[in-house]
Amino acid sequence: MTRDTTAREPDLAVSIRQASKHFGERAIFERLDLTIRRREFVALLGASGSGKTTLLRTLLDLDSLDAGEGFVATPRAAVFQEPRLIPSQRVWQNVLMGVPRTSRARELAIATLAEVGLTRHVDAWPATLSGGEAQRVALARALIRDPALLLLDEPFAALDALTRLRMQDLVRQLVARHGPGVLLVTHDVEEAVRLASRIVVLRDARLTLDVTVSDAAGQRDSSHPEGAALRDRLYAELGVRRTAISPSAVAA
Amino acid sequence: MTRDTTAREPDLAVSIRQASKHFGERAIFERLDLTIRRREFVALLGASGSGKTTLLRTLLDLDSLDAGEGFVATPRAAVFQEPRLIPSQRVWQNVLMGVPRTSRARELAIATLAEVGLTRHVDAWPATLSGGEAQRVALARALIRDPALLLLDEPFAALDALTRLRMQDLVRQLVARHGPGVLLVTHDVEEAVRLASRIVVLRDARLTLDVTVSDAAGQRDSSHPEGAALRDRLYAELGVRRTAISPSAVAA
Amino acid sequence: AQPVLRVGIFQDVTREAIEATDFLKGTPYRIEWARLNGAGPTVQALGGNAIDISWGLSDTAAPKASSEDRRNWTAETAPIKLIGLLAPVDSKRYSPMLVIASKASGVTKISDLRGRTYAFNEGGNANAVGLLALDKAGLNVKDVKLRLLTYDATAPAVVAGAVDAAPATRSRVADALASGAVRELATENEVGFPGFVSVTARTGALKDPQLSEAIGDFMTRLARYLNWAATHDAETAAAYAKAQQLTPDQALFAAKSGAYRLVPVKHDGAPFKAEVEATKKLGEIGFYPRPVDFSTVVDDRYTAQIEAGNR
Amino acid sequence: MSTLPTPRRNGHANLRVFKTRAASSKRQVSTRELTRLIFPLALLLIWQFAATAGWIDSHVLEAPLDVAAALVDLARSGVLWDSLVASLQRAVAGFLIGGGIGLVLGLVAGLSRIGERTYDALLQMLRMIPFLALIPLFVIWFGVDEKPKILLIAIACVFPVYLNTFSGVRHVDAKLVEAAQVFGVSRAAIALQIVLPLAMPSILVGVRYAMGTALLALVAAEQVNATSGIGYLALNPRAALRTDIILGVVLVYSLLGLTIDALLRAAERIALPWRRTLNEERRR
Amino acid sequence: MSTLPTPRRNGHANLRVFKTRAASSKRQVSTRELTRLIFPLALLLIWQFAATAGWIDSHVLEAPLDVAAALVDLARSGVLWDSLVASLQRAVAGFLIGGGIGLVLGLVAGLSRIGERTYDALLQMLRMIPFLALIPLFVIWFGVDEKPKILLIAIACVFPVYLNTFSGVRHVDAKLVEAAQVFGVSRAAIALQIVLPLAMPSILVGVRYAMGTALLALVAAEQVNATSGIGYLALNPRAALRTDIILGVVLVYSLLGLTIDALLRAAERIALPWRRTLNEERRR
Ligand SMILES: Nc1ncnc2c1ncn2[C@@H]1O[C@H](COP(=O)(O)OP(=O)(O)OP(=O)(O)O)[C@@H](O)[C@H]1O
Ligand SMILES: Nc1ncnc2c1ncn2[C@@H]1O[C@H](COP(=O)(O)OP(=O)(O)OP(=O)(O)O)[C@@H](O)[C@H]1O
Ligand SMILES: [Mg+2]
Ligand SMILES: [Mg+2]
Repeated sequence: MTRDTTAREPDLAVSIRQASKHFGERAIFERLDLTIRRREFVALLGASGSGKTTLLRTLLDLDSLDAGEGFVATPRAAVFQEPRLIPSQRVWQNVLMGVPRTSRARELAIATLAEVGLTRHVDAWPATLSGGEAQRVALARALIRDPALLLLDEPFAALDALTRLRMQDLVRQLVARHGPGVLLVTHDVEEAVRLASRIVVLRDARLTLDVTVSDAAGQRDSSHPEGAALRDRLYAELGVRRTAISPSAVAA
Repeated sequence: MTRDTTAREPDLAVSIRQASKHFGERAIFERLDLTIRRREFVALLGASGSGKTTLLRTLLDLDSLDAGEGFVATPRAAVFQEPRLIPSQRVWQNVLMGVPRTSRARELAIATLAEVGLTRHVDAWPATLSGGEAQRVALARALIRDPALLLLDEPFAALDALTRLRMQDLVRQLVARHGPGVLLVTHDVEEAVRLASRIVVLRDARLTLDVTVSDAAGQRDSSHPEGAALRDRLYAELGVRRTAISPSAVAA
Repeated sequence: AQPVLRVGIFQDVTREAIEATDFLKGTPYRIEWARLNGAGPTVQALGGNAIDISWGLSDTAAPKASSEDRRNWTAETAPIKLIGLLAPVDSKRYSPMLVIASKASGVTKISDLRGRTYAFNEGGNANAVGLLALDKAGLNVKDVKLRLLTYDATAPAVVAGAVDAAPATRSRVADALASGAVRELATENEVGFPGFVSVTARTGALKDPQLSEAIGDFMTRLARYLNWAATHDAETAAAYAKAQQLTPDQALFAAKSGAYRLVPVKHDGAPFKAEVEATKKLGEIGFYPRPVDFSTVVDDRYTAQIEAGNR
Repeated sequence: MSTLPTPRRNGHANLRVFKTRAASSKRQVSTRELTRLIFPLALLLIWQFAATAGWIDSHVLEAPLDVAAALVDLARSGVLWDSLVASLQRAVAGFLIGGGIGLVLGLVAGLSRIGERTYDALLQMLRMIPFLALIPLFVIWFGVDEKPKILLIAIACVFPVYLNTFSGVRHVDAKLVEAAQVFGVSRAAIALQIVLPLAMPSILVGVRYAMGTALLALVAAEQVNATSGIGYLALNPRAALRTDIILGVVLVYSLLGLTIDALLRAAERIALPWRRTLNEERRR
Repeated sequence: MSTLPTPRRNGHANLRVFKTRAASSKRQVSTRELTRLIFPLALLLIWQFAATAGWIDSHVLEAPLDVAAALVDLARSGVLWDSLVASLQRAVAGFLIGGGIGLVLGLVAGLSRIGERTYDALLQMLRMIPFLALIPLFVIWFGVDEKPKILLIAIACVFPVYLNTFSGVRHVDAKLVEAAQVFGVSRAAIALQIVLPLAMPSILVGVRYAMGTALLALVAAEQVNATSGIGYLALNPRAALRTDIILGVVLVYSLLGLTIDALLRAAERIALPWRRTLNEERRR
């Protein structure tokens, strides 16, 4: 466990093997293997309560494994399932959490907040924000830095369609710019297909599906047969039967 | 404001007129009129931060209006945007909040929790629940009673596709059984079209759109021209251009 | 450097009154005053080397501490010693301590106290007087309902009728006596209490030649001052009026009842004999848990200095 | 949390409206603050009335006006003022030392289990030691100057601040601390910028209590070699005879209590600005 | 919140693994609890060693063994035991009365602004009154029996519980209370079933402090007509120069402090079961 894999594989963002985690009697995941490279954008799907958040927590060093070995790259950035803003700090200070307070820091925060559409709330207290606004602050907090690994736990759940598209774009830009490994938890199959370069499904304590998605194969296009097949496979894995081919691809 | 409209219109769940609410300089809604009858299922759409939650809070008597008049039916039930579970009470006790503790009460709670798929977590502490599980407990808490007005603030946001469909069904059943007036805040246009009998959009402090949706007109069907038109109109109102006709209608 | 003599007192007025005169002017040592609230802290301050002498400590404090220690002190091991006694100038009219009863109790003499409530604060002279009074009337603590109270609370308790009788300081109950709310049962002299307070020194200070000399000088000056003060009530009363916000009448009364003379503790003197007598008695009636030899807590080296001051 | 509105019974409920903005203006709020004093003042009036009417024996309880007169006498002679100054100096010094130690110890023990294991038990033992019983030891150890007095007050102040800080820190939402850890905030910054502000409500209770304790400890401290001070006044042997002076000192202490309360309310508004916004919002 | 792990520097970090389940078993936890006592015991050893080596003058500070011997003497004569029983009865009675009043007043004032406006200012005034100065008044008002003693202790206990309850209630998450209101939970049920448990961490700090205060107030209370009791022992004039007895009493108080601490830790585990689960989870 302590052998230094870093030197040999500097390109890895996450590498865990045979990882197990239990709560009481219940296994959340069992002998799970997962490798995420830099620049790889992995979407993690799974039913409510299947253990997605728990997996992210272990990667963030907030929970420990019961068995297994592995390592994760640092620095990491994360958007938690809840906003987790510090109520005693104003919005812009929250965005700068852990960022050195140089003279330009506040400007940078304001610029990032502008990108997520919160210019108006730069100096607000977190408690006065709406649900979606708080989530966007949490997103800005992750976007403002240059992580080796980016963990996103349903970061767009509280956003309307338009805002959601904008935020997805921002994440895409960040990934393009800095090339971290990304693990995105989402419930939206379309979102996963649109953003990810690889999709995994967590079910019954294992990764039951692990597919790569490529632009070339037409998989992102719901009207393309490859795309439809991918969607069918994912929905099937999640237990849903699609009554109609239904790409809800929308753009601003 | 104090004249008793109840006697005359027992069928009304919500009736507000010329209602205004400001935070500081900013108007959240201005001279807003809204009437919801019993059995009416109103979906409320709107961008993040547009004031949907604030509107619900006034209907719940948690915020007061700056101007306007109106009344709401009681008893009310609500699913808040956050789960708001009491951490010091077990899941089943949370579900029974405000319900008389008869001998059958716990059974009833367990049955309702079974419906939302949480049999396993009946005796758990809220803090150990996953995001989606907590949201379902909050839903169970609203479903267990017989309200005259049901207010739902993005109740399905943290749920995967399958669970979401099941929960939508549960809400539909409750509405069919007890016939309360319903106000559902959602970001999912498809969800609104599928569930609601009427859709309103809150934008720039006003209800800029207020359309009735009927099964007969084929509006719920995305492949029907009426349905497509309705969706286009809603997306347009929300600022989104659909690149493809995209009904994501799925069923279990 | 000038030696420093640390003097413990009980009331600020003591210091203010003497400093208003010239008796302490030009001492070849510096005096530091320490006001200590009660016999306990004073004994501790002496024992703990926080002060060198105490002016006004009750004469029973040192023997009491000796008898309460694990073993009785000997002349060699005693950490504190009496070096002079303070005798009331007019113990007839201003006897400092007396036994009082509340009017409502109907008690008119000590022997009436059988079965009644009787209070004092434990350990001090009030305790000693209280026991001697009972003994004089042929009673002991088992014959009364004993109520141990703080010094502050004792007099109010009698005045308010919460207890039937108690030893008390005259100045504290003067008003109540005058108004008839309480009545006097006996004075301390009547029950066989010598009624002295003391100047007590830390043995360590006595062994220090420089300090010992300073103490000797202080004793002379103290004796002189006390003699002067006994005949100059008005001046002392002024100090009382200032320090304790008393009316002129009250202040004069306090000055008169606070008038003492300093007398030596030499072994052949009457005061010493009275003390030995009382100490024996107090040992018998249980005030001291063990019999104490009074001479072990006495140092009479300042007899000459005191007598010089009294001339 | 503001007052709970009465729950409504079945049927309909009218919506609440606040007609004018002026209703929540600054002046309004401070007038409302003053209503706090109505009840104490009413009690004082009743007491005075009962005394004047002769229902209370003045030996048992002096009338407020007599007490005030005694206070005025004390004030006029300069004693009261000198006492207040002397005492407040001691109290402030002791409070700053003790409160500071309590804060640091509480913060460290709250944040790290090692800190807790090292000295929490010791402090739980020490805090029980009655400081009255310590006076003799302090006289023996530290003499009779200012040192033992300030030390006594400081010791008395350590524990309320420590206990409340420790508990406040321990009950800070762990999720927020986790987030900060993930974003690489240093331990010191987490402690000072996140945990400390969030534990502030609890800490301020400790501070509030400690300020009171500091003044109470004065009474004990000023038994030893003090020639002025309100603690000295309170137990002045002379005062024991005069219930009006005792009650006067009690009154002085009460007024100091009100002052501390006002100070702490102000401190709360300043130290918890994010709560202020919310409460004002909600109060409307 | 548990100990913060050291933040990692740039690069990679290995994942933490807990190999065996046994590591978090019950026994392990209670052994760990005992580590709390290591530091106090070490101090005791050092003190004894310094005393034996003659570095400390026994007049200034007696050696622990001598203190223990004095305690054993007291215990053998039965004085210690009688004192403990007498005192604990008073302390418990006073604590229950005072703590109960503090809890109710704090709850009501925390929940309703009317309650706060009515008596908060009064309590803030009253809590400052030095109870030592009250002794003569209490004797006049309530005589010299048990009543004034228990009352004095009760008064001392009201305020820590009140302040902490009030603050705890005020800082309960308003969102939860809102939810309960919406679902028509009665005011009483909100107060007792929701607010009270959630304010419990803060209340328990008050209780913890009040238990200490009850024992401290004994020292003052037992100056009035007590012939036994640890408060009486603490200031017993006989002990004037017997630092071993003074320290012995101090030691008794310390041990009571440890007992209270253990009690409160148990109470916390029982009263806050939902936190227990989380903490144990997190500690692994
Ligand atoms: N501390 C805990 N103690 C016991 N069980 C826990 C604890 N934390 C989580 N669980 C359980 O583990 C399971 C997985 O939780 P997790 O939060 O990882 O789910 P998830 O996949 O993120 O679900 P969701 O999509 O609803 O957020 C849940 O059933 C949850 O109840
Ligand atoms: N107490 C407050 N003080 C000041 N501004 C507030 C307060 N509460 C809400 N707001 C602001 O009012 C606006 C509307 O908030 P609201 O929560 O109603 O939005 P929403 O429509 O529910 O948004 P979302 O979809 O993101 O939940 C937001 O911009 C928010 O910042
Ligand atoms: Mg989750
Ligand atoms: Mg909202």
